[in-house]
Order: sequence, then structure tokens, then C-alpha cells
Amino acid sequence: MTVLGKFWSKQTIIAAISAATLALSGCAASNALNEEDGAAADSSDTVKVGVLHSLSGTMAISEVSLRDAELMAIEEINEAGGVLGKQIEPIVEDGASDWPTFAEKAKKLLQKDEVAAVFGGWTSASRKAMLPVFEQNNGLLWYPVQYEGMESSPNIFYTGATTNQQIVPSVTWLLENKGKSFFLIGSDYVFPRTANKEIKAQLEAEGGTLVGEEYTPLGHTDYGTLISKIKAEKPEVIYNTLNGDSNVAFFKQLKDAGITADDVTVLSVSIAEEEIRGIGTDILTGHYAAWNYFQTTDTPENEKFVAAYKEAYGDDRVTGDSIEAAYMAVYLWAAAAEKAGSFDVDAVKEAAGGIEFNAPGGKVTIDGDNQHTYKTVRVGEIQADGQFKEVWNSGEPVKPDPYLETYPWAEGLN
Amino acid sequence: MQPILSCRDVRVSFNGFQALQGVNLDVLPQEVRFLIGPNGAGKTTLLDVVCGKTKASDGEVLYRQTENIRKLQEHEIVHLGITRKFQAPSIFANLTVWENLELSLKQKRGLWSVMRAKMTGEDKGKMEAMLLRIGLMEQRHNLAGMLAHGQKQWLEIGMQLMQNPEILLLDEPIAGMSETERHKTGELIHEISETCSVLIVEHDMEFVRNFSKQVTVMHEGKVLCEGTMSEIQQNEQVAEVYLGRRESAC
Amino acid sequence: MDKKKLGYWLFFIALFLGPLYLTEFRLALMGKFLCFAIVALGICLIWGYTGILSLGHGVYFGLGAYCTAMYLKLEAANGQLPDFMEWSGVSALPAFWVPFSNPIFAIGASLLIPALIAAILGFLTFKNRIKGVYFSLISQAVVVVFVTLFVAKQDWTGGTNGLTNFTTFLGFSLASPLVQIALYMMTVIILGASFALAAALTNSRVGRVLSAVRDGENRVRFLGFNPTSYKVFVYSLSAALAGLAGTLFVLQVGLISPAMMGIIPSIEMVLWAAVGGRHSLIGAILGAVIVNSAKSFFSEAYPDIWSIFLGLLFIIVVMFLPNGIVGAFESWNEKREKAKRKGGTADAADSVVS
Amino acid sequence: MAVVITQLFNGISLGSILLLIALGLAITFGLMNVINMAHGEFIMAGAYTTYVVQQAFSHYVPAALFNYYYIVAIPLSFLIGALLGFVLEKTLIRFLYHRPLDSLLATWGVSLILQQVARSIFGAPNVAVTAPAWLDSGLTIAGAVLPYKRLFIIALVTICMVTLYLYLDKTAAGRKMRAVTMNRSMASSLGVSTKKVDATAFAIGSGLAGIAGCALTVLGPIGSTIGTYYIVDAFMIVILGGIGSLIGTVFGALSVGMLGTVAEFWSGASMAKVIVFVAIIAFLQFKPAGLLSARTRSLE
Repeated sequence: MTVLGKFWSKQTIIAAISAATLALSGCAASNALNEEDGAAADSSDTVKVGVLHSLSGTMAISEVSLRDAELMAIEEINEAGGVLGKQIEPIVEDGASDWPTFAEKAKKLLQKDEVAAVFGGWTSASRKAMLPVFEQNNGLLWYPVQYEGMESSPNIFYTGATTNQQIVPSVTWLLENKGKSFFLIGSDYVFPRTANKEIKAQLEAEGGTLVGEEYTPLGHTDYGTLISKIKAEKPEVIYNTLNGDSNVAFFKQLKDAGITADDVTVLSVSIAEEEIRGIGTDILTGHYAAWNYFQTTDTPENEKFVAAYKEAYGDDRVTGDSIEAAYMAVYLWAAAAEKAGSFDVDAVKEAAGGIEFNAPGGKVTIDGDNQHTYKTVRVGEIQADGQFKEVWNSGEPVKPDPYLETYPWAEGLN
Repeated sequence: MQPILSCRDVRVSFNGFQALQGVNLDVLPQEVRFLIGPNGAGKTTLLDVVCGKTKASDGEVLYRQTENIRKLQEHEIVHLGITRKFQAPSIFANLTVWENLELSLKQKRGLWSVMRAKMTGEDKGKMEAMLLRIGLMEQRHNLAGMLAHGQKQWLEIGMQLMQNPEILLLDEPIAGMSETERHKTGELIHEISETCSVLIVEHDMEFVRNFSKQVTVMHEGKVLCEGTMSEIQQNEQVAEVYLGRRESAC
Repeated sequence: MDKKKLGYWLFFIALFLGPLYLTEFRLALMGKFLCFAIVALGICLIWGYTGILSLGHGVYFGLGAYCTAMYLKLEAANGQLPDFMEWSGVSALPAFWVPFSNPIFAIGASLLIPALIAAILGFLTFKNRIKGVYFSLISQAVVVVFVTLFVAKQDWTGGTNGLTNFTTFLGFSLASPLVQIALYMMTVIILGASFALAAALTNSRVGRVLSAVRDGENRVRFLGFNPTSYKVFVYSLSAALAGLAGTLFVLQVGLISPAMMGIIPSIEMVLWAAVGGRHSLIGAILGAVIVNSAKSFFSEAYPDIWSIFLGLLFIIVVMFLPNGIVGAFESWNEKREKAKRKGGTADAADSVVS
Repeated sequence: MAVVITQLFNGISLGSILLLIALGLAITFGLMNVINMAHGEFIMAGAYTTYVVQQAFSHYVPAALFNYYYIVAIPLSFLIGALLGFVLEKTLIRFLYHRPLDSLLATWGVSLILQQVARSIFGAPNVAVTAPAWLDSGLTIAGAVLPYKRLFIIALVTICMVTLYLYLDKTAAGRKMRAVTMNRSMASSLGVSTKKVDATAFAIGSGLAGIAGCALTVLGPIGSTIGTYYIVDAFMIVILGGIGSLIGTVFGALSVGMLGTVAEFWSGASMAKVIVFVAIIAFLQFKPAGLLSARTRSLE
């Protein structure tokens, strides 16, 4: 055997191959991340933005539609001439329903692609994971989903509702129209627990009574026991913050137990048009949901929006609150950039306050103080065709108040 | 002479089946005792009880007349000096012959002691002597799984001997061995008995005849009779249940 | 120094010098993968060497990460109540949080708490001689218990959001690239040290007892060893490694949530060791890096295909590469050497080059 | 009073659902000792089969007959589950009978693939199945409503149990199956084709998962991940009941169902889940062989 042959013993070869694979695999991963780099050369006439949602994993069910709406808005703006004379170039990333991945991809979008803004996220967990990344890199995140409030990052714009634009008015509406005794059910995670804490304070202040509060683990599918608790307490209203699949099991089993919309009013805050289809309209008919937008909302902008969305993605697709919020987020950012005359994050943030936009769900305005938006609140009744019939709205856009500072009863909450 | 191992009315039942129905047996120091009997007589079960693999439902197993080992765990029984060789070779196939012997060294087997253990010259000497004795010196760096069947049996016997046992339990040690290997094994057993007692389960009557002094016959979970091979052969009861049927085979 | 050692040294030096040839972003990824490699080392010890398949290592990883995250959260809160507790309606810091304001306690706990829990679980199950798939399934049940608890006790753990939004570690800003490079290098050093420790263990007499336990636990008893204590030891050690990896993970990634200690991440951890080669420590490290790189690549380029690819990977490794990449390489190498011995030395040099 | 009756009923109902899910595993895992992590995906396949049958009925069958789709869906779900199981056994499992830990990992891979395949075919969102009208509403006893759907599942699982028992005990094929699971080499030397028996047993176990999936559509969501909600529970029930004992599985499922509903009633669903799993783990420490075990030392 030659000296060389001796040197290349089994183990050294393993180690060498290891090192090589290591380098290669690292490159493979980073090449994929770099694939947009080629386009960076002609950055003079385009501006890059990130679109970061879960395209795989459990959350893909909900988030894919948001990506679709954002890409549609980008295309519309580009067709109308772009922003500040530049075409918007979206860079789509997959958060994979995994919170560290959201943070990782956000970092990539900001550091590598140097995007002007990122539209993304759904779960609070993903937003919380991205928040430090945006703050440390001074990026701009547009988060389009209703959430539990108690947050106001200078680097995030919130185009979904905070609690006083969805939960608080809907509780008041229920107290005035449906009954005083409330049973709160929710999935066991952050949004329901925070929302219910606020509802309890509000009930106390506005003369309602709390007869029960229950949480079930995510993915829970047997509601027999919970329903017998509901039966024992005989509430007039069930306020539902269950998430995803649990809604299906809950509503099916509620109906089987002989409880219909005539006996108890169930108001949900996470069931939109898309979810109705997975649960089945027959068991949901007559129950309520509170949102800022329904596919049936009667505005000229919405007519155009729904038609365009179906045109782009198929007749069988439905829109919904978060989809609309994602769509308008792109327009709001574009308007803010136009006003600022620049894509610079600080300039856009500065200019954003007071920006108005006629969204499909009605006029929205960015609140310069907390970076949320003024939105009209709506309560709808689910119809047999899977659409909502609006039964109440707030009449005018409600000022966002993520910390519920203007509500005396909320004082002890934070 | 005081018996080193005494079984007193040992009973074992498996889901209602009485495998041992009150066995009494005494083994003297440095005795070679053969256990014979038809299939299902409870020979292997008795070895299992002595080594702790099977727990007796009743009775006593006394070591040196005083210590009842019936409820001890297997490794605790080994610590007393009772070791067992199984019927199928139970060596560690993915370790080398040398490593198999290393684990068998008489040593403190607690985690902490083993962690600090170092291979001393004395240990090495002992292991090399054993390799010579069992004829596996050349194969010492081979994986034990690669050995021939007979060699595996020898390795396992070697592993038991490394522990300097007081009592050695052997279950059909010559199964699958060639004629010369059998003879060698028989001689080895007698060599061993100079330092310890040996309790052997064996089916091969010729082997028993050639190498036994005391034989115990078991039948249906009980001891039928005891004595030398020639005494046994004259016992009519034995002939009836066992030898009678096997006469032609022997 | 023999060649084997030289090879390993080269490997770890190459990793250590990562900051020289990797961009900041890629370095962060690699740092994360190397944390996973530490977990894979622990899995290799218990599974490859001792034959215990744990489907619950996500819990130990998570516990370690939470311990350190609690310290980071308290440091970020700067003497006040952590933000999530405030909006969960907690008025005072729970007593069990208090000691975690000390970084030494927190990091110590990130090793010891997983080890302790593993020891308790291991002692009970191993003493009762529950093993094989039964142990694996029970370890999965333990995951369910911990994940459900961590999600439900939102006011103590941050619920599904987990703990995030940290600022400093020992006063150094976690956002600073220099700190991240230092953390990366620390990860490489700790990985190297864990590797050395694991290698020393497997080459010692204890290591041979562990292999013997894998091949025949009952036979080990008849050599006078009590397998329970050995299994409990190696299982706890492996849990401590996972906890340590969790600490390094949370420092670099800045986030831990119950989703990362669930059943799916726990099984993926086993896959890392399986792909690299369950009997090989270096294989475990390679497996963790390769699988996760592939995950980054695939989930990026073809998000839908990732889970099919992952599924196929499980099947292929089990059916065709039971000893993983390193095992496949070794058997290829053996064949090659046999052929070489037969074919003489003339073409030996060629085959080395090719 | 009504609450007590309802809760008792809920316990039995939850137990019956768990039993239906675990019954297939009691065969593939309990009798054959194969860890099939894709069992949950066979449940999913049964659920989607029901969905497809319903779609077909609403398109091609007169509306008057729509309510009978469920009668067709049950046997079809069994067949689809059995077919998947048969294919899995022939292509994968049979190579892994002696490597249980490896079969666990490989079938986990299969489960990932099946989930993705289902997403590709049916889309990521849940699909809706309308339960047949004859299962609507329920029986009222002393003020407690016992939904027909839950009663139906109790009946279904009873029928499955009895059929299975008769098959294993009274038919030649079933006796062969038991012979193989008790002593493989002995059965084989007596001329039983173990390969055939293995494949049949695995197919039956998987078919039962298909039925479970069909039954679950009336109570819960139908999506690509439904199998994952049940798989850990199902394995724990089989272990709890005792490997190799069908009756043990029944007791296991019922005690978990009862404990789960009682614990949920007193504390809440999350804590109930924790309590149930801790109780199972603790119980196995005292009785590693489970409630009833067909073998003396089955955990060896």
C-alpha cells in the first residue's frame, strides 16, 4: 500500500466525506435561499417584499389563502404602475408551521434579500417568533390576522382586528340581543385564554354573568363531557374561541346533544367562510361569528375583490376576514411608501399614520400611535349557503386599542 | 459435608401449570451432579429457579444452608458465585472474544466501579490463561458471533469460569458438539469440579454414563430418585418413566 | 496520533472555522444543526449502543431550552415580570422561576433537570423490565404529558407561544453578530467535547456493558451486572446532552415553544441518528446536519414534497441502509478492500482516487 | 341525575370510540407484535372513503337514497383499510417482523407519506361529511340525551368485537391466525402458511381502522391529520389492556374512557389528558404486563 493509501484509511475518508457533505449540504440549503439573488442585479426598477406564510404543515390550511391574497394585491398594484414607479417583486417563503422557521426565514428576508417589507404570519406564536428579528434588524412586518392584543411593536403593522375591534363589541351585542349568561369555551392556547380574561372583565362591568369557562387541548375531538357541562349550566350564550379541527367536533356533537341555535347562541371568532365549508353548513346554520369583513359585505370594493379573487384562484374559493386583511396590508404599505416617497423603513413608519384605504370591508385607517388599523366591526349569522348575513355592524371604523386602555373595566388586566 | 445448595419443596407454576411440584435437592461442594429426566420433567425450570430467571412460587433455595436466594435478582445470585450457562450459546455476538471475557472477569460490577475499572496485568494474565484453556487464543480479536457453534459453547463456559463460581449450572453443554469436543468438555467439567460444584442438565446418556458420579432423575416436576448411574439404571420406576423408553437409543 | 483521531480533529476544526467561510445567515443555520447534532449523539448512545429507542427526546431538549430561556426572559424583563405573565394575569413571579435569574443555576438546571426526569422515568421502567417498543411507546406518552402541561400552564410557560424575545445573555446582546459567532464556536466546542465524551464512554468497559445490554439484556444479568443502573445512566446522560443542546439552541435561535418538544420533532431526532448510522457517533452528527440541510432545502424549494421525502427517508434507511450512511460507506469500503486484496496493489491507487 | 347519566354514557361512548380505534391495533400490535404507526392513517383513509361515498351518492344516486350512503361506506371503508394494510404488509412489514423498532420507524414514514397524499388529493382543509338523517337527534332518558350517533358507535364496536371473536374462535382461518400468533414455528411446521395468515391478520386489523375512520366522520373532523389525534392513545390502550388480549383491550379502552370523562368533568380537558396518560404510565410500572395478559411475561 502506498503512503497515500495508508493515509486515506477508512476513518479519514469518513471524516473527509463528512466535511465535504457538510459543506455541500450547507451550500445546498443556502443556494436555495439565494435563488432570488440573480434578480437583485436589476434592483433599480423593482422593490422586493417578502411573503412569509406556512405553505406546508398544519397551518398551511389557513395561510395559503393569505399568500394568494397578498400576491394578488401585488399584481394589481404592479399593473397599476407599481409603487414609486417601481414594480413590486415578491419573495415567497415557507414558514412550514414551525416557529423557529418563521424566525429563520424572516432573518433571511431582511438580511439577504433586504426586502422593504414582509407580509406574513398567522399564529401568535409565529408572530412572537418573528418579532425580535424585525426589531433587531429594523424590518417591517405586516401581520394580517385578528389576535389577542397586548402588543404594539414599532416594527409591526397589525391589519387584523385587536380585541376591541372584534371581541369587545360582539360581547356587548350579545348582552344586548341574546342573553346575559355566558359560557366560554376555547382551545388551550394564548388567544382564547387572553380573550376570555378580557370577556370576563367585560361581563362583570356590563352586567353579564359567567357560568362556565373551559379549555380543550389543540386537536381535541371528544366534546361529550364539555357539552354535558354546558347542559348543566344552561347558558344563553356560548362564546367560542376554539381553533381549527376542534370546531368541527364541537359543533357536530353540540347538535347531536340536541342543542340548536334556537336554544343557545354560539358566537365564534375563528370561523370564517373557509372554515364553514370544512365543518358543514347544516350544523352551523343560525350560529354567529364576529369579524370585520364577510364575503357578503356590501361595498363596491368587495364586489371587485371577490370577483378578482375567484377569477385568479378558482370559482370554488371563498374569501374571508384574514384574506381581506392580508390583501389590504399590501395596499396600505404601498400607500405609505408613496406618501413617504421612499421605501426606507423609518420613513414608511413615519408616513403610515393616518393613511386611509377603501378596503373591501370598508374604509380603514392606520393608527399612527399603535400601528393597528381602524376597522368596522361586524356580526354575521351563518346561512345555509355557507355565507354570512350581517346582523349588526359598528357603523363606523373602531379605533384600535390593543391594551384596552379606554375601557375602565380592563384596568386590572395588564 | 454440608451441602452448598439445597432446594426445599420448590414449587413453580405457570398460569396454573405446575412445572415444579415440590423439588428437594442437595448439592455438595465440588460435586458434579447430573439432572436427567424426560422432556417436561422440570430440569431446566429448576436451573432457572436456582439462577433467578424464574421465581419459585413456594419453597426455599438455600445457598450454604443459610441464605435463601429465592427472591434475589439474577445479578445478585451471580455475585454469590452461582453462574449459569444456557442451552443456546448466550455470548455477545457483536463483541470480540476478548471483550466477552473482559465482561466476565470477576470484578465489582456496579456502574461506578466499572467506570473506573482498568485492565490490570493480572486480569490480562487470567484472560490469556482462559483463552488457552478454551482454545480460542487465535480468535481472541474476532467477533464472538463469527465463531463456530462448538467454539461459542466453549467461550460461554470460559466466561462462566472467569468468574470463579462456587456453583456452575450447565444446560446441555455438549449439544451440537462433535465427539472429540464432547470428550474434551467432559474432562473440562471434571477439572472444574476441583474448585466448584457443577449441576448439569443433560440428555445424552452416553455422556452421563461416562462422566457422572451422582445422578438425579426428575419426572413431572418432582425428584424421582438419586444415585449413581448404575443404581439408577436398576431402578424400576426410572426404567418405566424414562430409561425404558430410551433403552434402545442408549 | 492515529489517523482516525486526525480525521476527527480535521472535521471539528473545519466546523470551528465555519465563520471564515459561511455567511452570517448560513452560520446561524449551521449553529442550529450542530445543536441538533448534540441531541443525535445522545440518541446514538442510547439507541445504537444500548438498544433503547426513545421517542421522547424532544421533552429533554425542550426542558433544557426552557431552563435557559427562563433565565434569558428574566434578564430581558429587567427585574420586572416577564411580559407574557403580565397579560396572563400573574401578579408575582412564581417561586420556581426565581432561581432561574441566576445564569449558572439556569444552565446547570438545563442539564440536570432533563437528566433527573430521565433518571426517574428510566429507573421505574427499566427496573420493571419494560423495554423495546413498550418503552418507546411509553416515552411517547411522556411527550404528550409534557406538551399538554406546557401548553396548558400558559401563565408559567408562555403557552403555545413559548418563550421568546430575549435581549441579552450575560449582558451581551444576542443580536450582535459577534456574539452569534462566539455562540457558534461554543457550540462546536461543546459538540466536540460531547463527541469525545461519548467516544470515550463507548470505548470503555462501560461501553461494552452497554453493547452487551443491547445484544442480550438477560445474559448481562447472568454475568452479574444489573442492567438497570447502566441503562438509567446512559439514558440520563443522553437526556442531559439533549438538554445541553436545548440551551445552545435557545441561545442561537432565540425561541423555544412546546411545538419543538412534541412527538414529531422527537421522532425526527431519531431519524437524524438513523440516517447517519445508528451505531456511529460521527454518523449521528452527520445525520443531523444532512437531514436538516435537506429539510431546509426541500421545504424551501418544494414545500409539499418535504413530508413525502421525509417519509421515504425513514423507509429507505430502515429497509436498505439499516446502518445509515456511515454503515453503507463502511460496507462499501470493506468490499473495496477485499477486492483490492484479491486484485493486488496495481489498481489500488486508482480506487483511492476515484 | 341527568348529568350523572350523561357522564356515565359519555364515559362509555368515549371508551367505545377508543376501543374502535384500538381494536385494529389489538390485532396488528397485540397479536402480531407489529408496531404500525400508519394505523392512524388507515383511520384517515376510512374517513375519506366515507366522504367519497357521500359525494358519489349526492351526484349519482337519487336523493331519496342519499341517507343510505353510510351503509355502503362502512364495508367500503373496511375494504380500503384492509387493502392498504395488505399492501403495507406485503411491501414493508413482512421484512421487519424481527425488527420491531425498525418497523415503528418505517411505518412512521409511511404515515407521513399517506398524509401528504391525502392532502394532495383532497386538499389541505377539512372536508365535511353530512351524517345520515337517521343518526340525527337522540334518545332521551331521564332528561339526558343519548345521541344516536354515539349509540350507533357503541353498537358498531360491539358488532366488530363479536364478529372478530367469532372469526378468531369459530372459523378455521381464525384458529390458524391464533395458532400463528401463539407459536409461529409450531404452526408453520404443522403446515399453516404463516405468510398468508400474517397478511390476512394485518389486513383485518387495518380494515378495522378503516371502519373506525368511517365511524369518526359522524363525530369529528375529516382531514389529513385526524389519524395523529388518536394514534398514541390507541397504542397506550393496547399496552394497558395487555398484549395479546382482546378482552384486555376492551377493559383498557373503557377504563381510559371513564377516567378521561370523569377527570375532564372535574378538572378540564387538558388536565384530563395529562391525568389519563400519567395514570397509564404509573399503572404500567406496577403491572408491566397490563390489565390482562395472554402471556406470562409479555414485556420481555
